[in-house]
Amino acid sequence: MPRAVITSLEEAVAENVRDGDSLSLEGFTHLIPYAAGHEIIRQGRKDLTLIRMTPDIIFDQMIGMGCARKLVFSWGGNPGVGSLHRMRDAIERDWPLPLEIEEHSHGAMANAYEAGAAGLPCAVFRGYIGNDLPKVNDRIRSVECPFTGEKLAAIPAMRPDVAVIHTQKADRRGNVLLEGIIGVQKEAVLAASRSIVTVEEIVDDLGGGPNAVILPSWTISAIAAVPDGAFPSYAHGYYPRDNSFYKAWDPIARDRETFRAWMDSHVMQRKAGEGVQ
Amino acid sequence: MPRAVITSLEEAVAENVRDGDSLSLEGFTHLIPYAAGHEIIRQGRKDLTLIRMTPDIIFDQMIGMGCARKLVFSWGGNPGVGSLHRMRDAIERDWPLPLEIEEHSHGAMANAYEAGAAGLPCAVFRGYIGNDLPKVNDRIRSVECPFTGEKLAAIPAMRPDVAVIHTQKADRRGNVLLEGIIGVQKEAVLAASRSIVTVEEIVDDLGGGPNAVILPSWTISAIAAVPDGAFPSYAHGYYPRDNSFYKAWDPIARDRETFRAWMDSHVMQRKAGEGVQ
Amino acid sequence: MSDRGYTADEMMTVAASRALQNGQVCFVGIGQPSAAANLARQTHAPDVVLIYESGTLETRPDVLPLSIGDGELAETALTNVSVPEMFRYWLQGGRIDVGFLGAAQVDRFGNINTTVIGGTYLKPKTRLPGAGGAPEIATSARETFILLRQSPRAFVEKLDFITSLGHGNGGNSRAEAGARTLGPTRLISDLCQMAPDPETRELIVTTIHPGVTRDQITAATGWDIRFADSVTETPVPEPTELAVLREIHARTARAHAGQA
Amino acid sequence: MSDRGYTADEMMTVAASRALQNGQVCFVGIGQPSAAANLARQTHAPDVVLIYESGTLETRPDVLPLSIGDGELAETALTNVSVPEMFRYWLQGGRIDVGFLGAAQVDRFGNINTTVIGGTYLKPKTRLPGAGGAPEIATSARETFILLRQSPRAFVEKLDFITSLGHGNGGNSRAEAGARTLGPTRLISDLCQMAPDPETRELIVTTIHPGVTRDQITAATGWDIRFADSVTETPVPEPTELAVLREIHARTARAHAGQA
Repeated sequence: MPRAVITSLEEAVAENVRDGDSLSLEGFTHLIPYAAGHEIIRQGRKDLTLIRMTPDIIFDQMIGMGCARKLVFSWGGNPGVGSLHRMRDAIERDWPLPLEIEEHSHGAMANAYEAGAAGLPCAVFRGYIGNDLPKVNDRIRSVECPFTGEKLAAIPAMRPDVAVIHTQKADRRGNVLLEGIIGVQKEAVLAASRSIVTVEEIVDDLGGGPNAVILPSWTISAIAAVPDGAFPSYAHGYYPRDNSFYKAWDPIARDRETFRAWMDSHVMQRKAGEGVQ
Repeated sequence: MPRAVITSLEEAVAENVRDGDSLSLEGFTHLIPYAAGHEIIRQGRKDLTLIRMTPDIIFDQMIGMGCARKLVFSWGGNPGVGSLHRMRDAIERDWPLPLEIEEHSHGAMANAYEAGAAGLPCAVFRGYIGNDLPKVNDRIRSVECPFTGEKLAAIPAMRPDVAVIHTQKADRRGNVLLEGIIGVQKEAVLAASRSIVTVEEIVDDLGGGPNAVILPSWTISAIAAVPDGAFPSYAHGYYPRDNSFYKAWDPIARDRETFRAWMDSHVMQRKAGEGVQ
Repeated sequence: MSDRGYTADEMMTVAASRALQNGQVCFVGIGQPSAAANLARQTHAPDVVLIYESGTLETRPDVLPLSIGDGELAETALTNVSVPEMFRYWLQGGRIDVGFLGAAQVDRFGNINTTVIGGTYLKPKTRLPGAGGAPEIATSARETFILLRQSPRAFVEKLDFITSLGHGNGGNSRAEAGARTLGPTRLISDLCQMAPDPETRELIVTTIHPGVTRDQITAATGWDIRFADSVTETPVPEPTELAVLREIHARTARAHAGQA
Repeated sequence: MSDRGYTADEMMTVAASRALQNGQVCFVGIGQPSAAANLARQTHAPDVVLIYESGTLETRPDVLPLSIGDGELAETALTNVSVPEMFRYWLQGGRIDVGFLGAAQVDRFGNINTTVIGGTYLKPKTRLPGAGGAPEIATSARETFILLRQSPRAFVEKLDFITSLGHGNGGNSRAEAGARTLGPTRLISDLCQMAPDPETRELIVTTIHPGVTRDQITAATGWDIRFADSVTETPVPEPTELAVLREIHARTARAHAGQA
């Protein structure tokens, strides 16, 4: 297995993200790969299937900038604040483009990533009991336990073309450490055909304990050092979540013009990794 | 959920292990709960279904002392040394009692514990392809992926009555830390109805990192401090594996009389936690 | 704040807090469930175990999280596990005693909608955030408590979409759908508390918050709400409960303001 | 030791070591596979990644493990994962390039028995340790190498039990059984190396170790063994390879003796 290439964020995105890809950006509140998402917007990627359990501002921005054809998700909101206005505008009014959705529960998506990492064709779990989601999503099916006869939910394993995550550290060989709230990032990388990891810093020694959450170099395509690459989400041990940014996003995203102007000055006219602050 | 009771090894076994129970003792080379196994022998438990991926000397001893009715396993040998003579004597010549076996692969048992911890009725995985194990074990069945049509192996989830493990530390509230080779111990405890954890020591602060392998107090029935409780296997950070013991066991176990004499002097005439050295 | 010395929201949070018993393992959401669970932990239930779906096990936050994965939750947790492990071993594994659920809409059987309102599913009038962890919390936690401010728009005769199963169509229909747990055993609003009728499983009013009238409750409910034979008054918040709750909110406001 | 300056076991270990390429991810068993893989790592393949089924990822042991979960493996590993994760994410997940397999018996198609010999399954003449990780290594690793000392008792016409699938009944039968990987691409014994015929998938001799005759190989094989059209001599072990291998064994002996 080839080891990760340590490179720049521009190159990592240019080499690994293609128009039409299915693309998973994960991070459960913590370590959301904002800088990488912005670079994907800047490079003008189109027709993407965006996959994320909790699409938040980064997906609101990618959808609003016209990168997405389809969204796979399980909870789409601005946590503690309200709606994602760009996501809603796309679903409710096709702006800037129509957005197909594939909607799940968290339990289902977590299981689907796990099954993807485990090389299985589908995830089997106890879920989707008595609700309407299977009526609107034909990728929710069932299998019968051959011992008890219980009907269990089944959905296809998540196998994105590309997974993008942000973590605290990589070492110079390209091994990556995650700690704190680890979400489904390890599974997303293992489930994907290609992967990009942005990190706060590249160090000589990762310093994790004997059972630290580590992705070996040979499971990753490209690594780029991008300090503050998760801002306005947070990186445990580096910087806190900027809750005020999440609150400030609401009025920016409500209006198409305000949104486009903000993206132009804070993302499009900046360089990779420069941040939006 | 009730929290763990911190008690003596005698009481922990007396309260939680009953004749006829299915009983999982796990530990993959590392942290094998020898002292607890010896106490179960001393308390004269009978008719047990013993479950362990790698039955080694501790199960050889329990089988040879007549505790077991059935063995569920995936690799039964003395690692790097040879056969388990007491296990073979029971299977091949019904001594001291006939021993029913349910045989799996490691992959299957690991998945079955995982499914047990996950509350599922069965484990689904890609395994048992083209071999004879399904012909001799009717608990190996299959399900069809409802998306690809692939035939996947299924076996019942492991749900032992009792799980017994040994770890490095518990804190005074009864939370337990494991590190180093962690095997399937966490899954075994979560899959079981009751559980006993012996530990090298009880400390004020477990000292694990943010993602340490920890079993919360309310997932465990009883905890007992048993220093050297994994001897002759090892406890990462405490003492190494006594490879010479494993080699010395071979001639002891070859002969029924020698075996019984050794067990009498090293186990039966000693007290809980006193060790066999 | 009313002239009673506490707000309707405070009454609601305190009632929810009291419903948690010491030692229970509770799956918490952000917002009011988080306030209620942490109030319980800091008053009558010091050993209540709080779990957030981001993977934080047995967490003791000093300030309430704005999101489900705030750093405060990870730093005060006994340990953190992956999200797949959280949903497989801890929720589906049957280790949760109580799950808190919020909603945009609830019906008389405690079924919940957090998906879409109006229009069609594909072209809704209002697109809500969606399911999150709720569908599996609703069926895997031993029981659930629903927390929701009462209004005819929220307490509806018929849901636009069933995101999470409550008591289905009532009677035995929840179990027939395959659920093995109790479902909603309690609904706590800003006006009253409800519990399912033992036979029909319809939510009926069991306690009314001080100062609230039956007419107010009826007017705020989109279905023909029923009252239990022996409705009591919800005990008023104790001064200690209010003091602790307000201190939690004050600490939270200071902490979040500091992150500007 | 023969008068060639190395033993047949050393030739076998060196040949297995050379079969590993730098950068490959290798699932290692105890005994000779461990010696071969660590010899490769300390000679031509410094970046070979060694994984043991106990959960140790990318381990660099100084001494060979007596068991699959020795402390040395955990202490020198990049990290340790649980056994369920090892079998799900790393083996079944398709991350293993090469799996080493030992055996009690092998047949002409590289199928393996490590379960029972003689008698019946329930009352065998000899009860072997059983499957361990082999059945899933055999079908999930991209390819497997079989290491086994050659004798008519081990290289048999018909297995008493198929524990791990090789090329089935030959031809396309492995794929038809549902396996998606290459299976045994190489068998390394103390006498020779074999590889499957591209069409029939029967194992045929491709290189013969120095000093070994075709008759010796035929006599040590329980089936009518075939030789490739262009059989070559296995290159002799280099002095460096022998020096490194012997140093590994010496270190191992010292370390294990020290634990008495």
